[in-house]
This record gives sequence, structure tokens and C-alpha cells, in this order.
Amino acid sequence: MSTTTNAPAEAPSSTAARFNLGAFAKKYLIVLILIGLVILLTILTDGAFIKTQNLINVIRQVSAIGIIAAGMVFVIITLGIDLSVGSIVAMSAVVGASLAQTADAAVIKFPGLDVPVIVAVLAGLAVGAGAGFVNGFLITKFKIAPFIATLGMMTAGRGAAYIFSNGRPISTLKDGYNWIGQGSLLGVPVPILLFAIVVLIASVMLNRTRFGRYTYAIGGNEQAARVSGINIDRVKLGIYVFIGTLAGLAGLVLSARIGSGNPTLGTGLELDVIAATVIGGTSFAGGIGTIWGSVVGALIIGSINNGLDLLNVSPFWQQVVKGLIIVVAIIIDERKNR
Amino acid sequence: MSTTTNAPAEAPSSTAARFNLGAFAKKYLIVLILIGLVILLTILTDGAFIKTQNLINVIRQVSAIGIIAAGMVFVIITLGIDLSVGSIVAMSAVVGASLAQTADAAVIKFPGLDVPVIVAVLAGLAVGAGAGFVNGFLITKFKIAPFIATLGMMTAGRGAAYIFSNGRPISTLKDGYNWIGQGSLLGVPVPILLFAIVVLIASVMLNRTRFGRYTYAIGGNEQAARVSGINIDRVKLGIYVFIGTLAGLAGLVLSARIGSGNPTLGTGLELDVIAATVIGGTSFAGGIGTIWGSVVGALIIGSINNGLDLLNVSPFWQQVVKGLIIVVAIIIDERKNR
Amino acid sequence: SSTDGGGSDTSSSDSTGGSGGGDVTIGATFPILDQFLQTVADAMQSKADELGVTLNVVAADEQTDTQLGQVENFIAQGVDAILVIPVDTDAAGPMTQAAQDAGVPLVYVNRKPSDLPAGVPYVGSDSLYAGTVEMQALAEMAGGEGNVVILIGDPANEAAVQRTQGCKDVVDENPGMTVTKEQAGNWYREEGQNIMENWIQSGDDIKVVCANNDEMALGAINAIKAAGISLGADGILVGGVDATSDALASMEAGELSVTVFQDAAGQGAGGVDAAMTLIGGGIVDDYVDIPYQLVTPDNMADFQ
Amino acid sequence: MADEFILRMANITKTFPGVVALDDVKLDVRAGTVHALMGENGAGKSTLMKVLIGMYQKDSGTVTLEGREVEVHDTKGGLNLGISMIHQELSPVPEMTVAENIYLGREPLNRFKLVDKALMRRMAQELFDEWNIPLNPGMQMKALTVASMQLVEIAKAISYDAKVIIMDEPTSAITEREVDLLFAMIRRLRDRGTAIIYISHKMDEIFQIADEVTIFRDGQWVLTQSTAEMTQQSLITAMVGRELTQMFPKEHAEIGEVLLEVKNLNRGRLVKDVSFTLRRGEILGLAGLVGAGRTEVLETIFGVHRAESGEILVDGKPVQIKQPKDAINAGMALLTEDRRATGIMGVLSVRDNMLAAALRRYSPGGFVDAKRLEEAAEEQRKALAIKTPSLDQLIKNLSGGNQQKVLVSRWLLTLPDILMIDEPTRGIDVGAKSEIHRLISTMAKEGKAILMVSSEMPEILGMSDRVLVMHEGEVTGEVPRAEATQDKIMQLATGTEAAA
Ligand SMILES: Nc1ncnc2c1ncn2[C@@H]1O[C@H](COP(=O)(O)OP(=O)(O)OP(=O)(O)O)[C@@H](O)[C@H]1O
Ligand SMILES: Nc1ncnc2c1ncn2[C@@H]1O[C@H](COP(=O)(O)OP(=O)(O)OP(=O)(O)O)[C@@H](O)[C@H]1O
Ligand SMILES: [Mg+2]
Ligand SMILES: [Mg+2]
Repeated sequence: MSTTTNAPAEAPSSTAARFNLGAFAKKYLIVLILIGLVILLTILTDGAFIKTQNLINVIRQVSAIGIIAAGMVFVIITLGIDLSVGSIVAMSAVVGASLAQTADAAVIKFPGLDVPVIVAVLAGLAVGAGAGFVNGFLITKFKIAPFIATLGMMTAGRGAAYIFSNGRPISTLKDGYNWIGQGSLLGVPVPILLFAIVVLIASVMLNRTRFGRYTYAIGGNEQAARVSGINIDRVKLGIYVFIGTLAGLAGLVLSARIGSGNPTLGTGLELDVIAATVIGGTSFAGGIGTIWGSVVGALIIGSINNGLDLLNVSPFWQQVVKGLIIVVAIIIDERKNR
Repeated sequence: MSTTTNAPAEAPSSTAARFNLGAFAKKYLIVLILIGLVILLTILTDGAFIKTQNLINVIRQVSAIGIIAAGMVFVIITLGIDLSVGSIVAMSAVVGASLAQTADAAVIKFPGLDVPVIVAVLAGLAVGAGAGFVNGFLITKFKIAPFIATLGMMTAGRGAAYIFSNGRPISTLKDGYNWIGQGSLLGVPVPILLFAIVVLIASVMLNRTRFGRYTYAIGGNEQAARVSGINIDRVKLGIYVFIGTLAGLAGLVLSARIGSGNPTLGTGLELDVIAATVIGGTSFAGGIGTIWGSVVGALIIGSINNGLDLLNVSPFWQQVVKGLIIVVAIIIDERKNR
Repeated sequence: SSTDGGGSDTSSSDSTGGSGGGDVTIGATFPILDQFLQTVADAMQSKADELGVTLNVVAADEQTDTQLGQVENFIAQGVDAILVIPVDTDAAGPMTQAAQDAGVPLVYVNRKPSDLPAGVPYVGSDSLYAGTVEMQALAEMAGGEGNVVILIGDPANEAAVQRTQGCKDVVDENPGMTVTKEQAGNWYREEGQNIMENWIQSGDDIKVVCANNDEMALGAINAIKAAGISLGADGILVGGVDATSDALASMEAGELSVTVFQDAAGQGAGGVDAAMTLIGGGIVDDYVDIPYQLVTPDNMADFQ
Repeated sequence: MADEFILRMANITKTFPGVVALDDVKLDVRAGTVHALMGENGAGKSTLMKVLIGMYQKDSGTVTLEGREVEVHDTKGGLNLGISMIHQELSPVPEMTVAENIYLGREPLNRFKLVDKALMRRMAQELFDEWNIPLNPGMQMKALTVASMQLVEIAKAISYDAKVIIMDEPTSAITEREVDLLFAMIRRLRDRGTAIIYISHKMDEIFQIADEVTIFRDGQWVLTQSTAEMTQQSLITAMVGRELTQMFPKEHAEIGEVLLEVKNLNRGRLVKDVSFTLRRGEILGLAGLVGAGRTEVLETIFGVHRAESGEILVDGKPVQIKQPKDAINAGMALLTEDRRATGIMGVLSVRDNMLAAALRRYSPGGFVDAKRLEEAAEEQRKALAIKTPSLDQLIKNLSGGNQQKVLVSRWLLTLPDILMIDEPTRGIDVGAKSEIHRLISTMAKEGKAILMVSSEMPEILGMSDRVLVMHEGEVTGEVPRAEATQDKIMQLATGTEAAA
């Protein structure tokens, strides 16, 4: 057969591709961009940027963005979007904090209630998962565009967080709860640890489980995935519950970090999360995206925020510069596809 | 020939559709939703909602949203999105206002400069068109996802408005300028008049010009548009310039309405505009959308905002109710496709 | 803490984070830079210029966690003192803690954290007082009678809550007055205007508008004028807070009845002064009061 | 002599990342002739045509049109030069009317520079009248059948009054009657002096309509010759570079017990009371005109659409099929008709595409077993001789035939008992076609039951043990292999003979 002659002829090229430096550089271009940014900021700040404590600050400060971005990768791969994560953060934060107040707090949400911190944590996660479930339900059962379903949740969820907390931060929390945001384990700040764990789990989920492969398949061609026997609705529902839970976790981390469940937490966070995900190479055209990419994207965003503060760039100019850098990072990264 | 049997068989179904009451109701379902909302609010407010002056208020208050939504229809039809319109509003407002200050203003942006109001208006429109051009350029030449390109503009543009105005409102404007937002012509408030003119122009553009047909074609099937010799980049660029110009106009209207060019103007406006457009039947799947639909969508949003104020619903609950109504309106409207 | 090696020029980038030299760097974090806070920042800057110290200003987009991050960044960067206008007065604990752990002097400005350890001073004014004097003046002008509506800033914001509370407290003291409506205008003139337009249509007989800031008050005035209703004692009385230049112009035109002057310059300069004292090893009072002042047409000339 | 060539393409080279699609090829076309362009999948036919109309930019080479060398930078340029094309992939704008689709990009304007819809519709009607095209210009494109959409594309290409019309597999989605219509049009155009470049994998069409043939193999020019001087065998040999002995390699298979029984299946106007049985080892052909509802029957059985009524029995036991997953669990597989819409997952790798349906078998406890998965994919690549540089290659970069093979392997990996295949060799070259036929035959021999929809009569006649014929949603007859002839089947398919 004529075709069989091709196989041996082309096999080497497959091996070659694996060790192709150009291809390698292309694939990891975004990492190079991050490294370039780090070098630039280090030079501009006379080395202040690269100090260990500062780098830890950068990572800790983006851990909430990074945790949610790990879920946003799944969402965007399936051609979805989740605008509600910032509001879910707020809901989880106020609920979690309300169950972790000490008895001597000035304003106590549930007077007389004293539950273990783990209950507060589970409640925060459950709020996130529940909100994600509602999103997923609207998207799969009512076939509402994800943009609109999650826009509704963004608006209503923020309102719900305000109502629950009466618009006031819920403060004076137990040490065990605050530890989630302020503590360390083996010298590593807990938020960074949680970020790492989430990234690990999400990577395994996306690459090594059926759920993850189905996620890619749906993004690649939803119709084809359906015909291939994939239960699209169930996978999508799972994805929105997953990102909701992650947003819930981020809400716990943020509220514990500031020691108070504030209903304004997470305002505008969705845009940073989406930017991190897309800078990290996840495509709005669906079917393409990696967890490690979103981590790099989150670190780029964190480095910009931190570097601009270090450089004493005026707040107004910071916005301009941040907008420009996001666009430039994407432009450079897009060009690898040419 | 056997083939000729097809033509007559298919022809009547097309004619029948035109006089089908069910189809008519389906197509205009969103209008029925608006009417239902109006009736509901009228009852709940003991008739206050339906008063002429209140209805004029509703329309005037949504005229900025409506003006921009007319452009958003084009954007979303071509599978794009424009998150930067709120920031463009702010840029146009501060620039327009800065050129229309009277000599006795406390803080004068350009001391000694005295140009006709029309120059201020043109400058505001030019700022909008220019920002739209940058969006379009990034999207067409660098192939950046519209979400990201306009997210960059949203961030950077807001910063630019702050920088230009030094974070302060630019006040004490000429009467001629304020007339755009506060005046009337033949008893009709100027913002409403401008809204109507924009809707008219946009309708003709979308339905009766090649530009509009190409907009639909690109959204319906970009490949088909390309092989038909349509210059896709040029049409898209035109669309982003168009919506930018409309956002510039909205910035003039809003600043003239409050008599001051405030860099905070238009914050969060993009979400209302997108919601209005999508409630009005424009599909995120591309290729589908009408101008009149977005007008209805804007009126629904305006009625909700106004009605909740009239009913004195608490600010927190307003958000919850607004989020719910948006989702419910879309659910009802989507079901017509079943 | 280290000091920088650059010149004393305030905004040059070479003055950040370096070591050597003998200059002082102060970091200031703002929740956001609106019109009022911009004035505070400007006052800090001119005070810093005057003293020849470097001031590094950042804003936190109203995000508590961002602000905490900024404080951490300042510490990592080695500033000599930190000025904080907290986003969330209930969530200042971790910032205080971080600065104390690092031995960096910290001064709160403008918004008072709910729990403040000794040695960490607060320079500012009392928001409850602002709302109270605003409403007292309005109530007096209205003769203690009539319906009151309240335009709230951002309902989750400390100052908004306190000023609103001040308004309500005074209304409660006047048996002839009731709060008939309250709504959030998020500090924006445009939203204040929309809400007032809608309220006018609701048929409520409004006598007093007690707005949390001047921007919303000016929006309400636009709406009232457009509806052909007169302003002032024989119409609707409108009050605000901040005494911005726009507000004073409106008062001069006989539209705005009351505003409350918050001494932005005094707070900014006071904050820098307190920080310098702490850097020099001195002691500062725990509460440095920069009082609010009521502004009415009678005394407005003093503020223009 | 050069003057008689209306179009000359010389020394054309075009590369894509990692692929030399065209390697120094030439193509000379005479005015007033039909010039067939042949070659296996991936030979570079479509690529050359896209270079010609300006969709792709060539790396090197020259294009000479009517004696003048031309450069085409975009499709607008190609159309302006008088070159139009019917594309291999249908590309309708679904929300627009037929007339709007035809005049897209050159809408007639009235004196206010606004689009004159009435005039546009009249122009379309005149066009249809002139060419006997049975379409209504006012209908929405999305309401048309695939065949009608293809007619719109044909009408559109003709409406440009082009000097050169390229037809890239125009008959892959239509049946005999539209083919006849198309050929009549082609002859009229040819007689007017228009040059037609005709691409197809259907041998019989080439000998019916083409004057000359150019053959490409692996991106290189092989030969150009008059069809009169060629035979089907010599053409195939030139294309695949070897002798192809048997076109329909159907082997004898033992027909066993009934495996699938469909009783009174109903769904809409395209599935009306359909009943039939399918036995182990049997290949059941499902014939009919395009639009007869064959695809609908397959998709309804498979749970892509919910049936309105009816019963499905597998191995004598009734099964509830609500979604494709249920069908797969019942041992069924469905190779769908529209490769692009319901088949390939474009941005995913060949490996991921292969394993989409069978993943459950390779992921015990939800975790994928990468090693077994890799082995299975590699095995399939070898068994089906899939031409791809690696399993990591994105499927969208494969030629159509190889994409189809990947999809076949997707279903083979589910180890189905009942294999339903819808137009399995549409757009596939002769070599790959005979491989797929061999595969089908082998599977029947292994005792699997096969239900095959095909619009190609030779395929139906060559492969089926039994032929079921449909007309407007109803089964109009059943013909055993021994009695199956083209005439008999066409009669049943057009509804001109009562059910047998
Ligand atoms: N846009 C593209 N990017 C990368 N490779 C491409 C692209 N288009 C075509 N190719 C490759 O170029 C080669 C020629 O493809 P082409 O589509 O021209 O084949 P063809 O002869 O038309 O085949 P078929 O009969 O299957 O339509 C193939 O190897 C194909 O994979
Ligand atoms: N009006 C329609 N709207 C949506 N999809 C349609 C419509 N008509 C047909 N289809 C789908 O398009 C595909 C091809 O349609 P076609 O007219 O070829 O019918 P078919 O059922 O495939 O007929 P056959 O298989 O006998 O050729 C099928 O999947 C069919 O379900
Ligand atoms: Mg081809
Ligand atoms: Mg079919």
C-alpha cells in the first residue's frame, strides 16, 4: 500500500518535533515574557523587586486570582466565561466569616453560635459551589449564554453578600480562620500553599482525568463531543461548580487574609482572573488552554501590580500601564502562532 | 423534472411565516415582556410609573445606554464584545467638557481657550472614534480577542480620563454644551432626540447598507464573507470606530446632563449596555441581532432601575432583583426558540 | 529600615527601594483617588516636598486585600513610614500587624480603624459628625418639618454609613421629620441625578435632600431644577459634604444650602507630620482631630 | 499555442508550517474546456485553487490569465479578475436569504446607496430561471437542505460571469438529479467559452464531463492528459502511483442472528414509521436521494435527536436511547455525515480525536491510563495507515481523507457491535476509499452489523448485502443484493414505484 510507505518516513519528524528548540521557545514564550518582565522590574527597582520577601508578596497577592484562574481555564476552554467569581468571593467571605466570629466581636452575625472553624470553611466552599451550580444550571438547562447567566449572578450575588452582611464587614474572626490567610506552614504562607495545591489538582484534573479530556473535547467541537457520548451538560455543570468552589476558597483566603468578611471583596476580580487565564494562553476560540499557563498569567499580573507600586507610578498611570502591558503580552504571545 | 417540485413546496412556507400570529408573537416576545414589566410597575407604584414625565425620565436615563447599545449590536453580531465603552464615555466627557468651560470656572483646564461648543463636541466624538479605532486595530491587525483588547482599553482609558482631568470633575460648562444633556427641541429632551437619531441611523446602516449586510455575513459565517471578497478587517474596524463614536456621544450627553465632565462617568456602563443588547435578542453566537431589540432591552433595564427607585427597594435588594430580572427576561426570550 | 540613594526629588523612580544616602521615603496607600482623596494626596505631596522627603502614593481600587498587599510591598521595599487611608476600617488589623512586626511606623489618615493599638495614631475627622452637622443645619432651615430623602454614597463604605447615620439621628430628634426614601448613588453625580428624578416622580413631597457627598447633591440639584421646583427654604433644601469647588459655586448661586468642609489639606499634612515625628522617634497623640466645619452661605467665603 | 490557454499557473510552490502543500506544480487550462484536477487527499488540489483565487498567497511561481501575468492578493482580487469558486466546504450565511447569499459582497444599490433588496431578489430569480435552478430566492438559507445549499453555491459561482470557474468537489453533497442539473450547467458554460476547473474523487464524473485531466500526487504535478486518451484504471494508477486491483473489496461474511431491530420509528417529517432489522455480519445499505431522511434515521436511532415514538431492540432486548451515550453503551457507533460539524474537534490532536468516544475504556476510575491510550492510538494509526506527522498533530491540519480515517478509528476503539456509517467515503480519494471499504468488509466478517448510508450508487451496490431505500422519510422498499440494480433503487428512491 502506498500509504504505509509514509509512516516510517514521517516518524522521525515526530521525534524531531519533541526536541525542536524553536517549537519549545514558542510554546513557552509566555514564560519568557514573565522572565523578561521580572528582569525589567528588577533593574528598574534597583533590585527591590527580586528580593525574596517581595517575591513572596507577589505570589501571595495573586494567590486568589491564581486559584480562580485554575477554574477559569476549564470554563474558557468550553467557550464559556464566568463573570460572577468576584461576587462569589464576596458571598463566601461573608458567610465564612460570619461562622468564624469570636464571641467578643462588636457586631455578631449569629450571636451565641460557636462552630469549629472547619464548619465555616465548608460553608464558604458550599456557598461557592452552590452559586456555581446555579450558573451551570442556567447555562445547561436554560441554554442561557454564560456571559449573561454569570452577569446575572455577578449582580445578584453581590447584592446577596451586601444583604447578608448588611453592607458591613464581618470582623473579629477566630485565629484558626485567619490562619488560612495569614498563617504559614513549613515557612510557606498558607495562601501560596493553597494556590499550589489547587494548581496541582486542577492540572491533574485537566490532563489526567476523563473529566478534563471531556472538557477539551467539548471546547474542540461540542456537537462532535455529544455524538461521541459525552454528557455535555454534566461536564459543564461540573465545571461551573468547580470554579464556583474555587471562588469560594478564594473568598475564604481573602477574608482570612484581611481578618474580616467584607461584602466588597472581589469587586472587579473577574477581569484580572480572565486576563490571567488568557495571557496564559487559554483561547477564547475554545479547546485550548493549560493550568500552568494561567499560573504564569497570574504571576505576570501580580508582577505588574507590584512593580508599578514599587516604582511609585501614580495610580492613574498605573491603570494606563497595566492596560498596555496586558495587551502587549497578548500581542507578543499571539505572534507565536504566525 | 422531479426537482421542480421543490420550489413550490418551499415557497408557501416562506409566505405563510409572514402572516403567522404565533411567529409574530415569538419574534416580538421581548416587547411583550417589556409591556408586562410596565404594567407590573404601574400597578406596584400606584400609577406613578406610567406618568408621562416619569416615562420621559426613563427614556432619558437610558438614552446613553441605548445610544451605545445601537453600536454594541454590530459588535456582538460579529462575535465581538466591547468592554471599553464606559471608559470611552469618561474620556469623551472630560475632553468635551474641558473645551466647553466658561471663563468663570473655578478650575480651568485650558485657561484662555475659548472655542465654539461644536469644537468641544467634535473633540469628544473624535476621542471616542480614536479609542474605537485603537480597539479595532488591535482586534484586526494583531488578532487579539475583542474581550482582551477592549479590556485593555477599559483599564487604560479610565486611567487616561483620570490623568487628563487630574481626577477631578471639569465643571462650569457653557450653556450650549449643557443643552446637549439638559435642553429640549420641540418639547423633546435632546438626549432622547439623539437616542432616536442614533437608532434610526444604526437601523438603516444595519439593514440597508452593504456595511450592515457585511456585518451580518461576518457574524453568520466569516468564511463565507471572506470568500465573497468582503474585507473583514475593514468592516470590523469600522464597527469598533462606530461604537467608539457612539460612546463618545454618550459621554457628551452624560457630561452635559450633569453639567460636568467627570472621569468616573460610565463606570460599569458596559455591563448595562451588553445586557440591553442581549436582552434585545442579539445572540452571542453571532449573526443575529436587531437595533430595535436593543432599544427594547435598554427600556427594560431603564424601567427596572426606575421602578426599583420608585418602589424604594433597598440598594442591596435592587442588585439582587436586577440580576434576577435580567436572567428571567433572557430565559423567557430564549424559550421562544424551542 | 533602609533609606534610598537617590535625590530628594519626589517622583523620580530612582528614589525607590535603594539603599544608602540619608533621605526619607514615606509610602501612602489610598483606597481610590476620588476628588476628595486626591486633595488629601496633593496636600501630603506638598508637605513632603516642603520637608524634602520622598512620597510614594498608591491606590487600592477599593480592594482591602490589594491594600494589604501594598502595605506588604512598602515594607519589603523598605520605606520609613506608611500612611494608610483604609479601604475597610474593620480590616485594618493585618496591616497594623504587618507594620508593627516590621517595626515600620504606621499612621492612619481620614478613616478611623475600628480597633487601633496604642502608638498607632489616627489623623482625621469623624464622619458621623459630618452627617450630623449637615442634617442639623438642614433641619433648622426646614423648621424641623418635612420629608427627608438620603442619597447614600457606596452603602458598604464606612463614611457613607456614618454620614447616613448622622442624618438619621438628627431626623429622629425632630418629630416633624421622617426619612421617606434612601438610595445608593455610589458617590456619583449622575446616579444622584437619576435617583432624584425618579423620586420626584414618585409623588413624595420632599423637603430635604441629605446627600453623603457634594457630587450626588449637585446631581439632585440638577434634577430638581429640571423639574421646575425651586431650591432653598421655599422649595427643596439640598445638603452635601466635602465643600468642593463645584459645591461652593452652587452655593453661591443659591442652590446648595449646606455642605460640610472636611479639611483635606489638614489631614494630608497632619498625616505626614505625624509620620515624620514617629520616624524621628517622637510620640504622637493617638487621635489627631482635624475637625469638620459646617459651610453655609453665611461663611462660605472663608472656604472659596 | 500559449494563447489558447486562458489560465497558466507555473512553478507554484506553497508551504504551510511543516508541510509542503505544493511543490513546483503547474496547471494549464484552455478556454471553453472542463479541466479535471485529480489526486489523493492532501495532494494539494484545494490549496492550488485557493492560491489562484487569492485566499492563500503562494511562496513562488507565476499565474498568467489571458496572457497577462497577474498577482492576486485577496479573494476580492480573484473575483475581480473573473475567477470564481465553489468551495469544498459549504459556507452559507444561515440567517440570510438565498438571494443575499448569492450577491454577498456585491449587493445592488439604489440611488441612495442603500441595498436594493427587491432588485437583488429579482436578479436571483432571473438567474434561477436562466439556469433552471429550483430555488426560492427569498428563503432563509438555514431552512434549506444541504443539497439546496450546494445549489446556491453553484448559482453563486455562476452569477459572477467568471472566465474561470473552479468547482471543488461540487457533487459531494448532492445526488443524481442535482448532478444532472450541474452537468447541464457546466456544458452550457463550456460552450460559452468559460473554463471550468473541476475537482472530484468520483471517477465516473470525470469521464462524463472533463476534457482534460491534471493529476497531482503529494503536492507534485504528475501529468496532464486528455481524458479521451485515458482509462479509469490508468487514471487511478497515475493518482495513487500503483495498481488498485479491487474497487469494492467485499468479502463473504456469515450472516448471523438479528442484532438490531427498529420498529415504527418516528421523528418529524424525515422519519416516518421506519422499521427494519439488521443481522450480524450483514452490511445493510440505506439508499435514497439527499434529503430522504437517511441521516435523520441514523441520528434518531443513535439518540442525537429524541424519537417521537418507536422501539429499538438490540439482541432482542428493548433499549432506551435518550442520548448518544446510551447508544454507545448498547454497542452502537455512528460515523456522522458532516465531518466538520459533528466529527472533528479541530484544535485537538489526532490522539484526542481518536479517543473521544472510547475514553471510558481507557480511564478506569476516571483517571486516564496514558500508556494504554498511547498504545491504542498508535495501533489505530498503523492499522488505518493514517498519514500524520505525529499523534500530537492537530486534526485540522490533516487532509480530509485522513481526518475521516481518524474518525473511523474513534468508533473502532469503542468496539461496537453495530456500526452506523453515514456517507463514509464522501470526499475521500480512491485509495483511502478502498481501504475504508476493506475495513467495513472486515468488520462484517468479524460478525459486526453494519448500516451504511451512501449517496454513491456504486458504493451501495458494491458493498451492501441488502439495500433499504428511503423516500421522504419513509422506507419505500428493500432489495436483496442479488436483485439490486441502479434502476430499481432509483425508482424506489424517487417514489415512482410502490413499496416492494
Ligand atoms: N491552512 C493549512 N495549514 C496547514 N496545512 C494545510 C493547510 N491547508 C492545507 N494544508 C495541507 O496541505 C496539504 C494539501 O491540502 P489540500 O487541502 O490542498 O488537499 P486536497 O488535494 O484538496 O485534498 P482533499 O481531496 O482531501 O480535499 C495537506 O497536507 C494539508 O494538510
Ligand atoms: N431545516 C433543517 N434545519 C436544521 N437541520 C436540518 C434541516 N433539514 C435538514 N437538516 C439536517 O441537515 C442534515 C442533512 O440534511 P439532508 O437534507 O441531507 O437530509 P438527510 O436526512 O441527511 O437526508 P439523507 O441522509 O437521506 O441525504 C441532516 O443532519 C438533517 O438533520
Ligand atoms: Mg480539497
Ligand atoms: Mg444524509
